[in-house]
This record gives sequence, C-alpha cells and structure tokens, in this order.
Amino acid sequence: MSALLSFKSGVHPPDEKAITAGIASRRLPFPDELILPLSQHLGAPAKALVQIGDRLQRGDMLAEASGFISAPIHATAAGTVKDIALWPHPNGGSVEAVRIKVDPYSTQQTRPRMVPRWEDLEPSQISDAIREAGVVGLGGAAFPAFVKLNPPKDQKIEVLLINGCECEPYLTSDHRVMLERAEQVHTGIRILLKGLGITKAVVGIESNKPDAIEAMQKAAPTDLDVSIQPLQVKYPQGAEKMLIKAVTGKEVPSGALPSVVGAVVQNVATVAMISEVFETGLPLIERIVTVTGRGIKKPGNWVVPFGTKLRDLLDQCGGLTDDAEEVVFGGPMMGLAVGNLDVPILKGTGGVLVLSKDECKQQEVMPCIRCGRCLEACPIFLNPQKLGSLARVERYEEMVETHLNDCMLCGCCSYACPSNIPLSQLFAMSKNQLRKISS
Amino acid sequence: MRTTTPKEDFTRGIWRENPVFLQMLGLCPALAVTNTVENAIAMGLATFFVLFCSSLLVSSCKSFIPHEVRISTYILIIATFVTLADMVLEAVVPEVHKELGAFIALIVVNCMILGRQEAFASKKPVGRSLLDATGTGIGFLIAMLMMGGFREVLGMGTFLGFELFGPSYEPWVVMILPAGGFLTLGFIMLGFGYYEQRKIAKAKEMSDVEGRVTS
Amino acid sequence: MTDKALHVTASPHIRAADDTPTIMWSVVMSLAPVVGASIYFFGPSALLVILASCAGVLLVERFFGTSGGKSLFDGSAVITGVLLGLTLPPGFPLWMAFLGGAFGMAFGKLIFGGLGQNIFNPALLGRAFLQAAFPVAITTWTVPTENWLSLRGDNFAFPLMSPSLADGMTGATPLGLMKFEQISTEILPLFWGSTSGSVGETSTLFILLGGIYLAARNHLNWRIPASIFLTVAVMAGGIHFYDNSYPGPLFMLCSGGLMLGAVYMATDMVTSPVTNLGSWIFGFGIGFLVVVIRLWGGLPEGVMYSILLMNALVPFINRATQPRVFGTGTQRQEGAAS
Amino acid sequence: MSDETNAQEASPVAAAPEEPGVSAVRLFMTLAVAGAMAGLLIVMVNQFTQPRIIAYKAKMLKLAVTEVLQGPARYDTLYLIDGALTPDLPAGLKPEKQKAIYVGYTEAGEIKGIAIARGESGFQDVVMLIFGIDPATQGLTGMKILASKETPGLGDKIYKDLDFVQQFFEGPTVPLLGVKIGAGDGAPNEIDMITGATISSRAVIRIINNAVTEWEPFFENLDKKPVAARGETK
Amino acid sequence: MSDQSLFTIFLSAAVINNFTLAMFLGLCPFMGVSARVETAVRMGMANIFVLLITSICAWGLNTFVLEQAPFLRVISFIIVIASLVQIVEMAIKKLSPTLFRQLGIYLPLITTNCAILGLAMFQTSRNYDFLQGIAFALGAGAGLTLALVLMASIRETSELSDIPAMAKGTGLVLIIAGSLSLAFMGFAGLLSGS
Repeated sequence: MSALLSFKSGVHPPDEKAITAGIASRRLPFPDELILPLSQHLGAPAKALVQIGDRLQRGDMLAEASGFISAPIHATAAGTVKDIALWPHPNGGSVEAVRIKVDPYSTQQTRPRMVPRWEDLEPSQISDAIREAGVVGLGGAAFPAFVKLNPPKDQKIEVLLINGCECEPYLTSDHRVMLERAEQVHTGIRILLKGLGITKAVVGIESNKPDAIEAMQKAAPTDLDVSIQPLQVKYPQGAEKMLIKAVTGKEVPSGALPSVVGAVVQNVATVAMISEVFETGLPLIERIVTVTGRGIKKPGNWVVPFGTKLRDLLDQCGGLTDDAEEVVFGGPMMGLAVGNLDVPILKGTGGVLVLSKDECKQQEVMPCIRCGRCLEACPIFLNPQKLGSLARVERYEEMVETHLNDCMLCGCCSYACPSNIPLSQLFAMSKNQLRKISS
Repeated sequence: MRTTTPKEDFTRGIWRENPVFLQMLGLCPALAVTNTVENAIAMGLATFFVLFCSSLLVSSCKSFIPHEVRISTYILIIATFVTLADMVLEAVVPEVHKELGAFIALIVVNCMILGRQEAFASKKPVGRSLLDATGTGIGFLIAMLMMGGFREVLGMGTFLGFELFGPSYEPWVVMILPAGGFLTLGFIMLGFGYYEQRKIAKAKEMSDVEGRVTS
Repeated sequence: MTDKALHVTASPHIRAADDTPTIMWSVVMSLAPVVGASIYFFGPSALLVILASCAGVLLVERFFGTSGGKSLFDGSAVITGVLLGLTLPPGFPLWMAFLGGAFGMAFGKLIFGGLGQNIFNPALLGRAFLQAAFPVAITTWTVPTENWLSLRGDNFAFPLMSPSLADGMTGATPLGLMKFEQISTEILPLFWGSTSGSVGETSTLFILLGGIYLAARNHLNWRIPASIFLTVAVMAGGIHFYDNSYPGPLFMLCSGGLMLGAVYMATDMVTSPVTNLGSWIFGFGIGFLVVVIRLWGGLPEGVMYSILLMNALVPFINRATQPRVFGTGTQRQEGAAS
Repeated sequence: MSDETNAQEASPVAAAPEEPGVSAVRLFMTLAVAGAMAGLLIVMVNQFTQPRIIAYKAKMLKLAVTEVLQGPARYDTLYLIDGALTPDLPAGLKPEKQKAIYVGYTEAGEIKGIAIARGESGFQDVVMLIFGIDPATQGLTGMKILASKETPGLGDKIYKDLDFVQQFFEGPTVPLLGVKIGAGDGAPNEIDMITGATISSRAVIRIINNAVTEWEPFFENLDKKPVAARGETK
Repeated sequence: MSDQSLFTIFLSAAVINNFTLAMFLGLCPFMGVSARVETAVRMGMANIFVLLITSICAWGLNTFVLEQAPFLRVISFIIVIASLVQIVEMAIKKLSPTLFRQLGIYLPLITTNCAILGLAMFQTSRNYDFLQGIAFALGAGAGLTLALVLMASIRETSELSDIPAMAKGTGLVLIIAGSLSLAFMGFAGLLSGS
C-alpha cells in the first residue's frame, strides 16, 4: 500500500463502496415532472429562455449562460414548461427553477445533432462546443468544464489529470463509469488533449477499485501517452490539489489554480460525458447517480436525467427504510443533507446517500482537548484546532492570518475530531461571515 | 476631572480604589515582603511615610517645578524620602531592615507613589493632597496586612508571631514562598471578581424584575 | 412513500469511531493494573490516597465546574484524581491528598475554563502545590510493613494537623538513595515495582503495559514518551559513560516517576503540543530537564517539575511549530521550479 | 534634541499650551536645587543614623564571633592583604570589602580558635555562615548561619534545628562528612544531616570544608606569630 | 559572597531565583505587556538592554563615585537610570518606530520598573564585581524575558478559552504566575547538588 502514490495527511473513513460497486447502472424511467433550477453550477445562474407553456424537445436549451463562469441548461426530457418559479434547492433555500411536465407519450428520441462532431473541430472550437453543451464538472463542485480548457496564456499546460479517485466513501458512480464506459473515457481524454494541445494524460484511480484500473488499462489507446496510476486509498485523494500532489509531486501554490503547475484536472465522469455529448450530439442532460446507504431499501447506480425529483429516484429504489435518518446529496464527507424530498437531482449530484441511524449517530459536542488529530488529518496542513478556537470567539481576521482561505472544507478535521466539534462547518460559516464583512 | 469632596479624597484610596487590589499598583512589595505580618506592616508604614512626605513636598512646591522636569523632580523627592526611611529603619529596627533588604529601596519605583504625585499632589492644594496620600497609604497598608495576614496564618500558623493553632499545626509552607504570594493575591482578586459578578448578576436580576413589573 | 422527519446536519455525516469520553475512559481503564499493583505493593493506604485525591477532584468539579456535574462522566476528572493519587506517597495524610486534588482541579483546570482549556496538567499542579506546601510529608516514604493490611503511614492525620510518624518507619526512594548516598538499586525490583516511592510510580512494568495499550489504540501520542525515553537514555548514558558515579540509563528510566510521568502525565493531550514536531520538542525538553534536575538539582526527582515547565512552554511550542500550509513556503519554489 | 520637542514627546497628554520660554537653565537649576536639597537632607539624617548602624553591625559581628568561638577572652580581625594576614588595614581600603578571619584568644593569650565567615549557594540562594575552628585540634568550636533564604520549614532547619546546630559546637573535625541520622559509624568528623533537608545540610558542611581548605595554609603562621594584645577585648 | 561563579550568578537570576517569579521584580510589564508574544519578546529585549547598561552604571558609580557616600545610592541610581532610559527611548523611537509604537507607554515605565533598580541594589548589596554584574544583568534579563514570553503565550492561548467571568483579567494572570512560580521551584538547588 505504502508504495502507492499519495499525499500527506488525510483520513481513512471506511469506504462502504461494496454496497453498490457491483451493481450495473440502469436507466431511470422518465418521471412525470422535472425540476431544472437555473443554478446548477458554480458561477452565475443561467438565464431562462423559455416561457410557461413552451413545448420542448429533449436537449433543447432552456436557459443560457450569463457570464464567463456559467453554463447553459437544457431540457432533459421532452415536455411542456409548466412553471418558472422558486423551488427548493439541495443547497438549502429556494432558487428559480423551470418545471417541465414530461410528455408521457414522447419517445424521447434524439433530434438531429445539436453538438458538432469533435473530429471536425479546431482545438480552439472544442472548448466552445463543450461550453454550449452545458458540461460542468461532475465531481461535485459543478465548475464549468470549458474554463479549465482555457488556461491563462502565460501558463504552459503539461499534463491532463483524470480524477478517477472517487475518494468519498459510499459513492460508486465514477467507479461504474470507468467499468462500463472505459472506451468513452478514453475518447473523452482524446478530445480534451486535442483541445489543450498536449499529448500526456494520467488517470488517477484509488487502489480499492482494481477492476476499474484493469478496465481502464485494457481500453487505453496505444497512440497516446495515457497512463493509469493506482493511488493510495485515502480521503480526500480526489481533491484537485491532492491529486496533483500525488501524481506529479507538485504543490499547487496557496490561492492559485492547478494550471500554475502545468496541470488540468477533470473528473472521470465529466470526461465520459464529454465523449458522450460529442457522440450523440445531445448536450449534457443526464449522469450516473449512486443511491446508497443503509437507509435505502434497494441501493443501486442509475442513469438519471437532471431535474428528477429526489422522491422519484428514492421511490425507484424501494424507498427509505424505517431507520433512515438523513438524506445526503453527495458523499458523506462533503455532501449536503437535504430536508425536503422534492429537491431535484442536479449536474453535480454524484450520489444520494441515505444514512441509517447507526451510520450517522448524533454525538454530543465536547470541548476541544487539543489532541492534534485534526492537524494530522488536514491535507492542507492547516491548524484546525487553532482555527476552531478562533472561530468560537469570532476572531475572523485572525482566522484569515491562520490561512482560513486555504481551507477547502473537505471535512477531514471534523471527521477526525474525537470531541465531535463541527470544525469544517465553523470554517464555512466563518468564510461566509468574512464575505459579509468585506462586502 | 470630576471634582471630589475632601471626604472622597480620603476614603477613595482606602478601599474603593485600593491601590493594590483595584489599581494593581505597588504589586512588587505587596508580593515580595508580605510573608509575615511584621514585614508587611513595616513595609506598609515605610511606604506610607514616603507617600505622605512626597505628597506634602510636591503639592507645596508644585508652582516652582517646571512641567518639563516634573517627573524627574518627583522621583528625586521620592528617592530622598526612601533613603531616609531606609536609614532610619536600619538604625532603629535592624532586624526588620535585614528582612526587607533591598525592597525598601524599591519603594522609589512603586508606581503608586509616583502615580499619586502625578495624578493628584501636583494639581491639588496641600491639605487635599495629604488627605489623598493618607487614604491611599492606609489602603496600601490594609492590602499589605491582608496579604501578610493570610500568608502568615496559613504559612506558619501564627499571626505576628503568636501561635494560633497549637504546636501540631501543619504549616502550608507554600504560602510564604514566592508562589504563595502570587496565589494569595490571585485568591483575593478572584474574590473581588466573584463579588463583582454577583453584583452584576443582582443588578441584572433587579432590572429584570422591574422590567416585568412595569410591562 | 410517506415523508419522515429527516435530520439535516452539516457535513461530514460520518465520524471517526474515537470520541473524547472513549479516550478518557480507556486511559482510566489502562490505569487499572497500575492501581492494582500499587495496592499490592503498598496495601490499603494506596487505595485510600487515590480515593482521597479523586474525592477532592470530583467534588470541586461537581460544585464549581461549569457543566454542573455532567463532566464527571466523561472520565477526564477521574483521570486527574487517579493520577494525582498515584504520585503521592502511600502514607500521605488523606486531608492533604484531598486538598491537592481540589487545588489542582480548581486552579489547574476550572479557572482556565474546564476540560480542554487548561495549560498545566492539573494532577501535577496539585502535586506541585502539595510539594511546596508540605515538603516534609510528601517526601516521607514509608517502608513496607510485614502486615499487608496495616496502614503505611499516618493516612488519618487530623485535617490541618501534622502527620505523626514513628522513627524507623521511613525509608528512601531509589532516587534518594542514589542522590544522597550513592547507593544504586537493582533494576529488577525497579522494573517490577517493589521499591519505595509514590503509590503508583514504582512499577515500570505495569505502566509500560498501560502505555503500550493506549499507544496501540492511538489514545496517546507515542512520540512524547518515546522522545522522553530517548533523551533520558542518551543523556544519562553519555554522562554515565563519562563518569560512572552517575546512575546509568536503565536506572534513570525505571526509577522514580519517569515512567508514570512520561506515559500518563506528559501525554495529557490538553497540555501537550498539538503538532508532531512540537511533541518531539516537548518530549526532548522534559527528558533534558529531568536529567538536569535529577543529577544537578537539589531534589532527587524532577519529573513533575520538568513536565510542568514544559507545559508552560506548550503554547509557545504550538506557536513556533505551526505546520507549513500546503502550497506555501519552500515546497512552492520546488514546485514552481520543476 | 531640543527641550521643547523632548517635553512634548515625553508627555503627549499634557495638552495645556506651554510657555515656550521655559529656559534650559531654569530646568537645570530646578533639578540642581532639588538634588542639592535632597543630598543635604540625606547627609544630615545619615549623620545620626550611621553611627548606630555601624555599631549594630559591629555588635552583631562580635556576637557571632564570640558565639562560634565559645567565648574567647578577646579576638583580632586579620585581613588578607597581598596573600598575607595582617591586623592593619592599609589606608584607603574599606574593612567590609576585605577578606578577613577573626582569631580568638584565651585569657592566657593562646589562640582559642579562628572564626571564618563564608557564603555559597544553598538550596534556594546563598547561605552565609560563620564558624569557629580550633587550629590545634582541627575541631570546630561553633557555627552560626548569618543569612539564608532556605525553604521555610525544611531548609531553614539548618539554623532552627538545634540538634543539627549543636553538633558543630561539639568539636567535629574537618573535613566534615555528612551522614544520615543513624547511619554513621561514630567517626569524629561525622555530622548527622537533617531528614528531608539533605541539600541544605550538605551546603553547610560544604561551605565549612571549602573555607577550611582555603584558609588552612595560614593557620600555621598564626601559631608562630602571636599578636600583641590589641583590637577588641571581650 | 562574591565568590559565586559567573555561571552560578547567571543561572540563579534566570531560573532558580527568577527575577519575576521568585523576586517579584518587573511585575508591571509582566502584568501589562504580556498579552502578545511579539511584544513580550521585544519588551524582554529592551529590558535586557537597559539592565546591562544599569549594571555597568551601578558598578561604575559604586566603584568610583559613591565609595564614600553609599547612602546616596538610591538617588544616584535612579537618576542615572532614568536618564539612560530616556536615551534608549529616543534611540528606539528613531531606529524602530514600529517597536516604539508597540511598546507604547511601557518604555518610560522601564525607568520605574523595579527590575532595573532592583538589579542595581542587589548587585551592590552582594558586592558583585564588574563581570559578575554583567552576568547578573544577563541572567536577570533572560529570566524576565522567559517569564514574559511564557506568560504571553499562555495568555494568548487562554484568550480563546471560556475563562470564568470572575477570573477574567488579573485573577487568572496571578494564578498562572503562581503556577509558573511553583514549576520554577524545580530549579531550586540546581547549583548545590553534590
């Protein structure tokens, strides 16, 4: 194990992937209704183009990007626009969303190609096509994918890193992607390499997915410098900076983007979807979602159109068990708990986790005993102990001096804390406070 | 500065603005030579003497002292009286003088004395200054006595040399050691803090009750 | 499907298995053999002293602690009480042990805000207070008696009154013998624990077992005892090699409170550094001071003072050993250059 | 730096507009007058107190010497000047700054003993003591602690524990050897140390042994050169 | 009494009879400036510097000027030291305005700092010669700085704790000082061990 590449620090939560890792992904039947919030990605919300009553085909653009860091949103099934109004969002609160009544009689067949063939495009046009297709990072943050293909001119990109770590426990959607769509991933890599104008790519995969590593290795093309790199199983191996550190040995400077050290990172599912987008000619409208946890009756991996309501997805999985306690969008480490089952599945939703009482038992918060475990866990080498005590007395400026802004809220410190202090939550709140103060 | 009555000038320093407990002045002697009541009293009296005489001289000569050199002059005056006190103590009570040692000379740098000159004697008439000096001096003496009493009683089982608890009392040696000085003053300050907190809590309770009554 | 009330908590939604009460109680449990050994060697006196100091600690925690008694169950106060008891002589008057526990808890811990916020190890602060207050009583080491059941000293001395001890009932600790009479003690009794000394410090074997158990469960930072042992062994070894009238490293390691201090006192998480580098420095400092005080100081034993002094230095060590934040400092240049 | 800026910087709170015209001469004069008056006052009081202070010191020294020499008929102070002992202090040298020993005589004019004062580190701080030794028998005639800050209740037994102090009056021979109570074998140079205050006990013994080592070379000359009756008598 | 070696004198003033924790000298900065480690370090450095000058001056005054008039010691020491601190203050102001701002009102207080006069008085009453005086001053300064820095770092940490309301401020500082003083007792006898 120790021979495998990795970064320092981090934590080793039980991976719990066996629940769904062996279950092949199945297509979810189209639901009766779709909810497509205009804010599904990082950056400015999209601007709605449709009106109530409009009939839409599958893949029609219904909202356009509004700014550089933004992404368009497309209809994920044929139907009629029922309403454009506030709707509960998984992040909490409500945002503007387009409600579509799905046409129950539609064949949901693909219309003529909306995305051009990549083989026909110049490198510079590839990123535009990706942008138009509404592709965002499917790893969780939902950062518009094309942005990374346009690094600042003075930074020379040397390597494309494909993130196949899936370091969050429980989730297996990326795992299934690599098993079921290895060819597609490699085509995606080919497309991105062309877009970036380089030839070297490395796929980093945690060693707890030997079948995925094997599948990816088998499918690897011979004409490109693409290598599959097994990595140590450790959270948060899949964080951009950690992956770069593990594979290249370089540290992304504090506050800088990966391109500074010559690397571009894309999630393996994103790459697969890029390939699919160019293949089918349809924009990004669906993805693989893992539904897992001990609080769901029939866990599994599903190809889900965006906008499907959580309730519909969970019903498809047999519903919640009696001791289900918490429903989380994303993994257990960084995912957001939702309190409303009407929220829709979004582009960034890699998994839905239904935790039972045993899995997320509520523990009393005790005083910090300065055990130092958070320092050992923090992959950024912060001092969460100090940050936490500063947050307690609301000394936010000093927190910034203590490098609060380097914190990526990975949750390692909270996970490790024996006193159950919600450290990363405190840091998130402190960051919010600081934003309020500065604005 | 708020005007004060002569009575206030006198009483203020004794307790309400006690130099040691509330203004944290003169800590060095209050900690260093309070291991016995006898030493504490001797130190208190010597300090009282210096404070009184300096205040007298400073307030009577204040019109002659140019502002620029006032501090130097005060220190000079204080140092003179300290030297006098030192010599007199050595001649009259050599045993006590030996115990207090260099700490007598250190009365010069007792911020309390210079503070009274700067804050009061240099601005007020002689009579008022003497009242102020007397009050402050008594306050200091009380503080020294409390410290000395606490430390000697616990640390040796005696008060001014008289055995209080019989021969088999186990003395708490720590109290007459330096650590005991810090701890004793710490205990007293905690007592003050506790009293303060209770007062605040009571006041809050009262206002709550009033609020409920009026509403 | 019917909606049921769902919990909405912040991420992460899973937690490592260890929690603070678990750690605290496992420390208490690991002390059980040490306490057992102390009763075996020193009879009922040992248990009485431990109970008295526990009583002092727990009563103060109960009546002055902010949590109103809830903290009695997290094990942290019990540790303080037991550890203090283990550092006192078997014949120590119970009222003094009680006082030490109360002082340590009140002024070593509660005044800083309670669990997790203290600077000094409360058990050791209580003992330092007792050492300064009652220097004779705390250095009166009773010799073992024939009758296991009989008390070893004047445990029941009347509060505030001096203990009375018949002549011939006192002995010297191995360290005292070494320091004042240049008489060395065999290693085996030191290792097993059948020498005179404080209630729980004599048995190297049981303390080490407890330490290994805790280290294996990751409930103590092994770096601290390791660096203490290393420093003491190297320093004592070097000095012994140079002038063999000084005690050898094995004697230094096994005698006095070094084992108990290194394994149970220095590793108190609250009062030791949070960084690993800091832990090494902390341990090195303790080891250094122990050797200096034992060999050249006025007292035969210096573990308590060494740990307290280094406790005082911990905030500074923490400050000075802040980890280099990812993507800053030297690594950055390497990264940028390559 | 001019006076005005200096004054303003020293007291930023003094907002009152000062006359710019306080001259340096006046400032200087004020201080000089104050200084002169202070000096005068001190010198005057000193005139009265000095004799008493000196007399007290002399008395205490005499008491101490007399005690540790077990009541000599009289004693002389011998100063160590240029490596030799002399009763006469060269002009200009202050007596308290010179190393000295005190030689006590019997009525018959024979040396009764020599008193030596010395201070070295004890447990807390310097322990200062004086002891008497009979050069003929190499036995101590007494010991008195002059100053010590040893731990109250423990180290201070070196002068409070009379059993311990008494041993030094019973003629133990140098070099002294400290032993645990009951552990000695009756040799004439053994001193029972105080239980629990071993360091302080040892310090006393060490100080005496060191002093004897230092002064021993001078003892022989003393015998050959009896000094004429002079100096203080009892 | 002046038989003590330089090392003994240094160690005694620095740890065994620590100037602040055992002799209660320099308490004003100890209670006042010791809230921030940076300031405490600088204050300590300023103190060491002034102590060194004081020691040299006191030795010079004693040996050459006050030989015949020891009763004028207090007065002459305080005047010489006060003028010296004034000069140091001006120098610091010129060389490091930042430092001057941080030490603020405490620099003039060094004049009326017992540690400074105490050093001069103790040095005199113990008859230290020139080199012993230097060792004493360095030891005292090291002791002061050590106490200041320890206290400052402890206070910085404690600021983040839930100190009971009754202990906020001086009470806590004094108890910490008492605890430090207890811990420093471990150094007792360091120079007399056989």
